[in-house]
Amino acid sequence: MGILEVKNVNKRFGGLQALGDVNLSVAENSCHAIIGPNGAGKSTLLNVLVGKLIPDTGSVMFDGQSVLGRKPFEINQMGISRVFQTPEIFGDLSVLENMMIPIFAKRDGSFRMHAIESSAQEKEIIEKAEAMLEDLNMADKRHFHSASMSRGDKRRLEIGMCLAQNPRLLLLDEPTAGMARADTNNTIDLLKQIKDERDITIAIIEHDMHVVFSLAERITVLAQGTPLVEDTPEKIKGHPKVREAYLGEAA
Amino acid sequence: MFGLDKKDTTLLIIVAALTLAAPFLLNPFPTDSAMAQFNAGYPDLMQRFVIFGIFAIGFNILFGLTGYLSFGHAAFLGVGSYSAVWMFKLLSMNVLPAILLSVVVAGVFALLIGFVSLRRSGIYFSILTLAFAQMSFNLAYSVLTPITNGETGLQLTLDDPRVLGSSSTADGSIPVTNLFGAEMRATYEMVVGPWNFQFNTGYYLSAILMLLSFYLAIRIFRSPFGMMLRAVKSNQTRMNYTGLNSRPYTLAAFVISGMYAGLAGGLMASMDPLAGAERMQWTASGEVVLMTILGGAGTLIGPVLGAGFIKYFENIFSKINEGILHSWFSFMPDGLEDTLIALVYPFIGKGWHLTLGILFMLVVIFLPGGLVEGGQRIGRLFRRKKSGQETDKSTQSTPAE
Amino acid sequence: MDAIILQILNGLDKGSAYALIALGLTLIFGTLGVVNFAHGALFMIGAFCAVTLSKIFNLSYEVIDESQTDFLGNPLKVKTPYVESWFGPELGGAIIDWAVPLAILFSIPIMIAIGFIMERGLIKHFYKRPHADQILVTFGLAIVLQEIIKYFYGANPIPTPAPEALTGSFDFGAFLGFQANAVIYPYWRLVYFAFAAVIIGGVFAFLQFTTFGMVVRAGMADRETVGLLGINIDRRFTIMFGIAAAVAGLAGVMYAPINSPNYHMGMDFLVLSFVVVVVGGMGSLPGAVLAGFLLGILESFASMNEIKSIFPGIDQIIIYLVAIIILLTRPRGLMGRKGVMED
Amino acid sequence: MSKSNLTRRGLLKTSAVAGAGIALPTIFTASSAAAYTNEPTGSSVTLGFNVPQTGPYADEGADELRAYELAVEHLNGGGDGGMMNTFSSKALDGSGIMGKKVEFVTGDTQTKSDAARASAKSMIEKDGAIMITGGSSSGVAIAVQGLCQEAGVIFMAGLTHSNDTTGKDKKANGFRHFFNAYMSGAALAPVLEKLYGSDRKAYHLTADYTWGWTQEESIVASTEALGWETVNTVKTPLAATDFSSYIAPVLNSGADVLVLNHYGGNMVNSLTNAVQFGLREKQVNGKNFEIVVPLYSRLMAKGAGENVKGIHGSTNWHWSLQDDASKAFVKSFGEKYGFPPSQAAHTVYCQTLLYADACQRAGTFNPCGVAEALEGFEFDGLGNGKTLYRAEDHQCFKDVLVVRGKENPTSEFDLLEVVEVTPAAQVTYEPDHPMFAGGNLGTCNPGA
Repeated sequence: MGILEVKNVNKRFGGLQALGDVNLSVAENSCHAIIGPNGAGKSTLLNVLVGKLIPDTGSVMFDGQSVLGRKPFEINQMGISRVFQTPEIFGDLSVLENMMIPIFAKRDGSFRMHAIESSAQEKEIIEKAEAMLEDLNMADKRHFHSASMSRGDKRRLEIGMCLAQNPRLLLLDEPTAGMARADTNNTIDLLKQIKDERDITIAIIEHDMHVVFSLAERITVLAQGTPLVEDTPEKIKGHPKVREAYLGEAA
Repeated sequence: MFGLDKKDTTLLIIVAALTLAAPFLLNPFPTDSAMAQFNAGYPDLMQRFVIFGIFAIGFNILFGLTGYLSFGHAAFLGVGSYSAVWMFKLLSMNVLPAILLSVVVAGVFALLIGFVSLRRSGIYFSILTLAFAQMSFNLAYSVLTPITNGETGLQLTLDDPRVLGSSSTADGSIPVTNLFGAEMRATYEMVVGPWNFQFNTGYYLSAILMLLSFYLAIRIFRSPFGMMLRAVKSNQTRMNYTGLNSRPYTLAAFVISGMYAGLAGGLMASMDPLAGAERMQWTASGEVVLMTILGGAGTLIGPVLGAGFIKYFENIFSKINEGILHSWFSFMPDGLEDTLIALVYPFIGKGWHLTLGILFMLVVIFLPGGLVEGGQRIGRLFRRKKSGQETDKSTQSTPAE
Repeated sequence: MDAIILQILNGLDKGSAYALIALGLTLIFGTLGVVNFAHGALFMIGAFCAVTLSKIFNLSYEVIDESQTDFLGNPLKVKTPYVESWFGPELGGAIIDWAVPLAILFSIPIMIAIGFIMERGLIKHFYKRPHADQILVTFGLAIVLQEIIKYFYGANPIPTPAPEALTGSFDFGAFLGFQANAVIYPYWRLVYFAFAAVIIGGVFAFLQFTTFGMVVRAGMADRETVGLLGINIDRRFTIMFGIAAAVAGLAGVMYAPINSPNYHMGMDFLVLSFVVVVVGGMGSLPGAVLAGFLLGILESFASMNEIKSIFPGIDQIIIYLVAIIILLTRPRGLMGRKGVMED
Repeated sequence: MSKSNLTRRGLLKTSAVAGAGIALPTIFTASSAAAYTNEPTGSSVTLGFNVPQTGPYADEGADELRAYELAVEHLNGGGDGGMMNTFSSKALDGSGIMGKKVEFVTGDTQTKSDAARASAKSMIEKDGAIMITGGSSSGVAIAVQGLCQEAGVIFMAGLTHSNDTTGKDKKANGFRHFFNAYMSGAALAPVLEKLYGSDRKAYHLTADYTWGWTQEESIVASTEALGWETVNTVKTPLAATDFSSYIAPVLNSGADVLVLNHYGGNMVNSLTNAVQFGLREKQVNGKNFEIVVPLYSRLMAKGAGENVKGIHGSTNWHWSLQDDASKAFVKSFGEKYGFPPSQAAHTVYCQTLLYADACQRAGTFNPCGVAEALEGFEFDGLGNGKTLYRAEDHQCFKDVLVVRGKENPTSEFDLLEVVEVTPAAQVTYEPDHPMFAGGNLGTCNPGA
């Protein structure tokens, strides 16, 4: 029994079968990649997992509880954090403030105000945020205006913001898309480090095989909305069906 | 001090000093000089400055922090005024219960409207708030006349059934608003040489409440709550995927700013016990939007500056008439005098709207951050000069080493 | 029944004005992403184009008539328009009479020029600025335009009648086979409706069938992508602004005989047309037109006595009430696209 | 042109402490030394002219302002003296008021009660105005009247037609020269009967706010007294610009008279729309369909153009009147500005003279003294014939004009012709008439 169980999920958009009978099980503390050609339904699947889309049929269970029908913020509170294809950070805020918000959210739940208390007095929160930035090697950038940072730094910050909440499942949506090689490698290193140091389950949707094969322990190949195969990276590499459907096309 | 950091404390102290010394500062010209026209230090206008300051500070808590642009905030001000006048009519001429009631009623009203309107964002939210406010205005002007006295506005009369206090004074006039006996309209005049300064009880009450509101706004800006509101403005998606529901935050901000508007409305009624329906019209809502943007949305002091700027124009420029122009330029040769007057005339008196429109455009074109940015630029200019001198010194000292 | 037909006609007529203004607003939103609070002022300027042309035609020379006196008891100066003395009273009179329709030709170059100047001189610099700044600057511009008109024409409304031949009413009752005179409707209002339909149709056809229109539609769908194609979209957008200004202006020209123009008529329509645009859905041209007619008709029905007696004051709030209901049930208006103006 | 020096009060105080340079505090409360608010102690007196300078009534405001400037000129002995020469009271002699030169300040009411009060307050608090006058709507008049009562200055109302101004909202410090809705009804009714008979069915369209309601009530009452039937009364929103959906139901309602209880832009549009829908040419119940606009304003009627022709209404005064006073006023106004004055200009000119005269006769600027001099004052020679300022409600009682849109105007000003001058007696009512009941004049307040 995995921490995330997707059973018989179907989703149609008009005439298009976006997801057809998807079954997926992600084991706890593993790194599971979902790959597939463009239009294979990866993003649809991800949106189902985070509550943005509701499937026509099927169930999605996280740690024994259904995620269907819950709002994104409720799903996050269950312990699922999401990293977006384009980094979603609080661009108007400083790096440190970006890091404080998830820590506040974790401590206070959805709504507690402290409307009068100054955020500068929240010693404990600041310490935690600074420690996290230290871990990310971003401590020197704490007062940067976050929107003006490089894409790699934004990604790093976003991942850090997710980690600051100690999620049980981290969902990554093409985390290195549009990044320079050096930034990509940095991100891979960061994710490896996270995988090694924390008890965390990672589900990653990716296009870049280099990233997938450096990180994943198991890989599901999605084609036309349906899982084709699921196996270890080594086996996937040599799988004829995969070569045909995906890698062949890529070559 | 007061739980603020040094910079904010300085700002608060400066604002407090300026506000309390306003009767002096706004009357810089001797009363019989030609420039006296530009004096703004009389009770009614000073009251308006601080009351609209409160309104704009509150509006900025919503718009400046969360980015939600409400086009219906005047409705809360109007509701506040009506509540206060009804309090005067039914309960007592003491302004305290009236102001309290107006804040509470405006808060409740804001809660209802905000709960519905905040289901949408962006311009859809703006139009929803506009629609609610226009409905309130249209109904207050016509169908709800028994409550609002429609076109004329809700006024006190000689036969109000006041529970605490009398319907009319001994000499047959309507009692005046007061705070435990201190009449709001009481004015102490101080004549120093050619100057005449007016100190009005109502102004000081409003000023103190404005300072409290300003202080509260600083606290909110600097609080975790304020940070959450800025996060809402910055990125709602990330907000949701960080386990935060943005609705309670935006609703809280909406209600707080609605209560600020209610406070402003209650104070307006306390200074002058009349509540007119046009206080709720979209133009009035638009005015506070303009004040905030003009001063600098999202800054602490900007809205207050914007409010002062617009009210100054409305009250001072509209009163300059041709006769005054003649008295200003009378020292010139006749031909030149007439030409100058012909040139200036379209911009003053009945043309004050034109001047205001041009100024809106100039400010927003050249000072994208509003008046506050203008101030910052001037500040930077001075600082650059200073730091320039310092660099000079250091370059001079280098060769000596 | 005839009462309902009449109100539908009234609704279509009001809707025509709403739809034309909303159409122009949406063109500007959709192509340029600019909130144009000066759009009502453009409508007003259009109406004043009609006023101006009729004033030009009425430019007169004065002849002193000793037999009559003016209000001070001096001999009366009788005015004769130059147009009449040049072309004779017959033709001259007809020219004056047809001033409003002629103003259509007069207004198009003026409105397009105003549109170009506005876009190049002002709006261009505000594409990347926040919507709040756009609102402030265009609102300032609206006040300035309004005050300029007020300076020259005064604050009172100025009568600008339709041509004599079009002032009567059309008997719909007889036409539809009801009792005669049961449903009569003024010719000019029918003309206005037909005119609006032609303009709306023209704009749609232009966007649908010309290359220019195709590029603009692509630009409305995704500004960045079209930019990448290397098409000079900015110049096309300038032209689009000119067209939007012309549509607003024409709506104003033809509106002049319905209600005498005054300098603040633009502001009266501004708020309403924003509501129309949003109800239709931001960035949707068909939505704007649909919402314009829908709200026009609903407003007309709400002013019927039968309905007012059930809901007192309903005609005061109907537009806003409908806007609230539609926005709450359809998050992006009737035909809005996702992601337009939601930040 | 008056070169007004605004802040006399400061000047005088200054001279009192000249050279000393020390503070001399005075507290403005009931116990203060001054006898009344803004007591003029120098060589001049300041009046506050509070008129709409922006917004839809700006043109009326501008005309009022012209008349005020003319009045001030005449009071100070300039010009040809205008109606001062024809005024029955000869107290004024062209040397200002009680020897003090008249100066003035102006403000913008924006036709909003809030803005009007703000601007009136500014004139009282900052400029030391002893009297406030002007305005172009009843809402503003009532709001400013209330303020003047509280502040302790006299308010001389400008254009305000609602019964409430001297009815339920009357104030001891407020005075109205203009006529009111009741008088419109009383004056119009006999003329309407003569023209259209006593068997008529009327349909009312009424602006949905206080003034509209009082006018509707008045006209309904006076026409029903003739035997007319009221088919329907429909309220129209103030913000309405297109009245087509209100006019359309009139067509088949069985009514044969349409009464438009609208003013300003509303009136222009509703009348234009009514004519567009062919109501003028319609035959109902075998009679010609008629339209009545109970309150006419020439400035506004101009906006409706051809549509006013042959339409009846009432007005306070019209420049074509041939009495000496009217002729004198038209002459001095027309020579100064090049066009004839409007009724708004006339009423505010009269108000200014009446105030000045009352001060002169009372020998004081004290509002209580002035009010006493105005109460029950009978005069003539201001263009409306014999007039009484009634003590009970501070309303002027004078002849009312019934006018009609002129068929063949000779100039752009020649829009209306006087059909009948209804004598004052016919429009007079008891102070406790139900339409005016519920108010209380209170006592005069000298402030200070």
